[in-house]
Amino acid sequence: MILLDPLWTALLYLLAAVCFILALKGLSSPRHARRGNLVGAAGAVVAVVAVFLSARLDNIPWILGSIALGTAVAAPVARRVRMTQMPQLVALFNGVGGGAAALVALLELPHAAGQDDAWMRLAIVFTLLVGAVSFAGSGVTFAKLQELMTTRPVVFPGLAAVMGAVLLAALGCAAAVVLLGSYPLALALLGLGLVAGVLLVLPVGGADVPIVISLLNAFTGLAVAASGLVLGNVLLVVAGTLVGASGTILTRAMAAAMGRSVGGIMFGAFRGGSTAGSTAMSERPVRSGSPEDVAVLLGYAQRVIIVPGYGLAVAQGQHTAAELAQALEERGIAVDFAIHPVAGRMPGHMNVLLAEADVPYEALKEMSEINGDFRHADVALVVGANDVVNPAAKTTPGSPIYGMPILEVSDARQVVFLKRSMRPGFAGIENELLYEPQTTLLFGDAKESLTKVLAAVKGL
Amino acid sequence: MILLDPLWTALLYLLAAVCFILALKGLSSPRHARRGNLVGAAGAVVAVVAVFLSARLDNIPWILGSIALGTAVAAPVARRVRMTQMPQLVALFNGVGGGAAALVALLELPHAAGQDDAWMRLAIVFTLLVGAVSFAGSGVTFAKLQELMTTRPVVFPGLAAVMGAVLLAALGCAAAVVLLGSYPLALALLGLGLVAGVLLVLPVGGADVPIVISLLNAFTGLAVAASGLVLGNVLLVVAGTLVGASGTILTRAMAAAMGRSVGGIMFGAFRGGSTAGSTAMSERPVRSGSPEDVAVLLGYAQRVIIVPGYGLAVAQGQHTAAELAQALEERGIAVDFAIHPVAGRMPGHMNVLLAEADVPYEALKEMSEINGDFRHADVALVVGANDVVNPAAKTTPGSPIYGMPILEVSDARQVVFLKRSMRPGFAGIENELLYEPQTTLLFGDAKESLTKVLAAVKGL
Amino acid sequence: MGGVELLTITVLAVFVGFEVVSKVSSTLHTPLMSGANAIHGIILVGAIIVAGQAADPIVLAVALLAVVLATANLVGGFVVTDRMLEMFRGRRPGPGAGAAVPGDAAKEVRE
Amino acid sequence: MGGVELLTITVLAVFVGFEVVSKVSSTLHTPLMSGANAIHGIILVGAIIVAGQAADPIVLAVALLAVVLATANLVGGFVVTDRMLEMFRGRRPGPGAGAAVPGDAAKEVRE
Ligand SMILES: NC(=O)c1ccc[n+]([C@@H]2O[C@H](COP(=O)([O-])OP(=O)(O)OC[C@H]3O[C@@H](n4cnc5c(N)ncnc54)[C@H](OP(=O)(O)O)[C@@H]3O)[C@@H](O)[C@H]2O)c1
Ligand SMILES: NC(=O)c1ccc[n+]([C@@H]2O[C@H](COP(=O)([O-])OP(=O)(O)OC[C@H]3O[C@@H](n4cnc5c(N)ncnc54)[C@H](OP(=O)(O)O)[C@@H]3O)[C@@H](O)[C@H]2O)c1
Repeated sequence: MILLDPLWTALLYLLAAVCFILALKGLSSPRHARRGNLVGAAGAVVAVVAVFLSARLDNIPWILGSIALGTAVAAPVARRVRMTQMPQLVALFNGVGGGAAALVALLELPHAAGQDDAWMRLAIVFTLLVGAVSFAGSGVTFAKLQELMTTRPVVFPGLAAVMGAVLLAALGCAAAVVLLGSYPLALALLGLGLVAGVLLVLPVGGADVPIVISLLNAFTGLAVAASGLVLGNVLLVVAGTLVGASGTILTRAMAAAMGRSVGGIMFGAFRGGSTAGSTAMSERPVRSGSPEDVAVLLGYAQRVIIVPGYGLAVAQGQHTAAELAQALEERGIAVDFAIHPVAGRMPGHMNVLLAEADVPYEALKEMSEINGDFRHADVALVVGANDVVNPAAKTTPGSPIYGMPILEVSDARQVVFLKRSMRPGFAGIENELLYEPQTTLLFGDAKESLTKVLAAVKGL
Repeated sequence: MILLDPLWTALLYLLAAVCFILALKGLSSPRHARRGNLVGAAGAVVAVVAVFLSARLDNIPWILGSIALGTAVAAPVARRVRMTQMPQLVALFNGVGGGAAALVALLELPHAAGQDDAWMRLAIVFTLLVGAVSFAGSGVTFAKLQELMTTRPVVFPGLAAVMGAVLLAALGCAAAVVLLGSYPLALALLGLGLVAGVLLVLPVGGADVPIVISLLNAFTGLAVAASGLVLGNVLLVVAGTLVGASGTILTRAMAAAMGRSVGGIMFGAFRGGSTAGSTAMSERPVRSGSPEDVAVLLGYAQRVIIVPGYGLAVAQGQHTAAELAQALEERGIAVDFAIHPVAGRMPGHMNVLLAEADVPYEALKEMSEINGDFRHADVALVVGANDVVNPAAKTTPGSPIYGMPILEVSDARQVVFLKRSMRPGFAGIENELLYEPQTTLLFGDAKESLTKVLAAVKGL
Repeated sequence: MGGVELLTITVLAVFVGFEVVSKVSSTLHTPLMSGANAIHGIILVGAIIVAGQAADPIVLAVALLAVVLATANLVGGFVVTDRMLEMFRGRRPGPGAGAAVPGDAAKEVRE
Repeated sequence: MGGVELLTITVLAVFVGFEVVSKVSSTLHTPLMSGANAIHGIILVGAIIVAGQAADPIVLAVALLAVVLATANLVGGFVVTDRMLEMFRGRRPGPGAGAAVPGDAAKEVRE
């Protein structure tokens, strides 16, 4: 059934592309962000309707069934996932997108068998390879984040050699496919891409996984753009390019916030470095306190800065943290939340988390904004954060986080840590601040500790 | 001679388009701006070389001669023009660009005579009309700014009716050209466009001329983009669209800075309003001072804010102003320059002017940044500015500048005006601030007055 | 469609992407990541075209797999982004609101 | 070239234009005006094509007029913009510099 002529189809695709641009533009302010996302979704609907109305399609019932299946699987998961598991989910969705792009490219190969279609076959092998890398790589990041496997870097002797061999073979296959259009070799390329994706992500340490997700996101975008070139579809080209650009910017921003280079993160393991430090725990004494001690510190302060971290997300303590802030405010104490750009496991993770607890985003202070204020603060309350306040980033040149800008909590008169143990954070290195004289530790799950402290503050 | 195949030509055009984008991007910081402009110029050279190498062109000697002629005329003028005359020059260049676009469209019409070329003819009539409006309108703005004619709004009874008739006729011609491809009617359309351009700009008051220039700039951009559609030339499309967007943004920004609407400025006269107020001068007493009086005020202040305006540009007093600021700084006085967005005759005019005098741009404070500081200032030294400090913008609802945000100089303890007479500024309305008790006037050319004040300050 | 046009479109899209995304506030970086992720799910359009042209059952099966994967990416991506952004609406009206707006209170105290 | 591609390119160029120009600092609005002005002088390319195809002397004369006008726009625009931007380099090195940097002095005083 063809209801739309090519001109109208192209116009609808253009409309969808504009919707996607507007969706990203909407994210420039929290106020319009949600509407922007809906505009983007509407654009996707327009595009899908356009393709049904414009092309002579067979198998329509099957296709509709598959769409229904995909929706039935993804929508409930997306609606129910816990916010702490968001990175995994994004990795998963990213992977399946890359996989879809690779499959589309594979199936288009027979249509690009002509003598003059070498350029097209080039786009096809690109999509195949990058899509497969993205699929497999995202799968491994998912497994790491979901703790289906170790979060530590997996390195084995000869890894670099194996990776090199795989890449060389892939390059050979790719060249052969471009020149000859061979289908079996395209399948081989797909397989090699999968292996390369796994090998690429295995040696990345847990703390760097979000960067890899963002990078693979950009990869998938590029694969989709290339498949748009294959299909001559402007919408795919524009959408894919937008995602490629956004993934690139995000990856760079994250790496910069961690004081690292993207290359170092991805290929550090191949050069022998590793993102994980030593986990030997020292036996030095620390000062631990009771919830009541902490409540006294907080309740008689004039200025308190709360530093949330990954642990707050794990404990789902954001609502309690907001209530505590509220209780302190009622005592006339000024309370701010200091947000480190890579606290948690995704860029801006803490913003999402605290927004969920209805903390207005104006109350969330960015690192550069608040770092000068710690010296006027009576208490810095560090809830489930570790790496982002670890002074090793400034003092220990060999440390994996060396060079990362940190929140200067040690400037505050008192520092309180809420964490469960002396175990290090995701980067796997010890935090000297825990042993400093001005530091008090309150051991336990963040949410439970916060609840106890809140009760104690109310009882003051 | 065809040395380049269409693919390479297209790639070179794309390169040129990217250069233009980079040229505009460069303007986001003063540091890269000049390099950006050079990149843009390089892009233009690439494009011109590409067209010579790619198309089968006759008359090459004639064309090269014409290019040489255009360069020989424009380059020296551009290199020698005084900065105060910049608006005129931009208007002139804008006009000739619009004229060129209209001529190109006119000559393309015979190539779009086919039955299926109606869309193309639509683009052609658009270019013709808009290009002609831009040409004639820019000519009138040039005449106004160069004071070849009165800067006051020129309105005559029945203006609106004449304009309406012209537009109707133009519409009729345009439709006929699109439908029939008639060449004589296209010439008529060109003529009507010229008339419309003149009629559009005649009733605009002097103070609004820069806005009209910017608007016509956007018009020319659109005409060029449309001619790109006619010629199927991506470069013209992209370049024209960029200019259209930038002209639109600038026009809106200027109108907003003047607290006006673009529609009101362009069509105010047709609705009977006029941008000029009364010029009746009152006979009330003012306090005028000598250069020595002003030097004492300045020399014993702690904080001085200099407010430059159009008069400083006319008097070419920017270097003297910078020297005076320097002399005051040497006495330990804090000096700032407060820049109103529409001071002078072009957006950002004062920035250009003071940059010429090597005042670092960090020392130039934007209106929003400095407005709160006037109340801490001992002296506000208003040099050749008037409308931008006129409280009528806040107090007199009927006034032509009503609603324009102004620099709050009246908050300063003392206000000093350097101007030649009691004549009003470009908007043609009186400034009550001149009669206020805290105001001192020093009559005379801004540069001469500044020189005298500077000498007196040094002698303190 | 000609290669040069597609290249031009790609180049312009790169500029649009970089310009637009570099304006996204870091507060919204997580939704940006998942929103961009959703957008590349539009490969669904390609998957539908391929599936609609499939004659061979194996090809159809592979294409339908691509449709399922792409749909999951597209739908899941937009839903999860919407959920996240819903949290950014700011204060919710209603009874729960008062208890959870430390920011405003903070302002009162400090001013 | 197809109309839809040109339309797509136009739409994307509109986005690029608005995004890029809205980032221009108001300090540089005058150079922006004259720089954008210079860019539309690229109509010169169109004028050259038209002149190169002209057979009739009148057509040629008109086309050459367009070439002259467009060149004036293009060359003059870039030159004048360059002159303006030259002034924004900040402090000039050399003997004159000391006398004209009130900004820096201002900072010393205030700090
Ligand atoms: N956000 C991003 O985009 C991003 C991207 C890439 C990498 N990263 C990395 O992720 C890390 C983020 O730093 P961070 O300071 O937020 O987290 P972190 O350094 O991983 O520290 C989290 C802390 O929370 C504690 N914790 C865990 N579960 C808890 C619970 N239920 N209750 C209380 N405490 C709990 C842990 O200590 P116990 O086990 O003793 O409780 C741990 O010390 C950085 O290394 C960063 O580079 C983030
Ligand atoms: N910048 C833009 O983009 C732009 C755009 C559109 C409109 N405008 C309009 O232009 C006006 C700009 O305001 P403005 O305050 O800068 O200028 P203004 O209101 O036009 O005032 C200029 C003042 O300078 C004095 N003056 C002229 N020549 C002088 C000389 N040689 N020495 C000393 N003083 C001299 C004039 O008074 P005497 O004659 O008594 O000396 C006059 O009062 C506003 O109305 C604005 O809306 C600007």
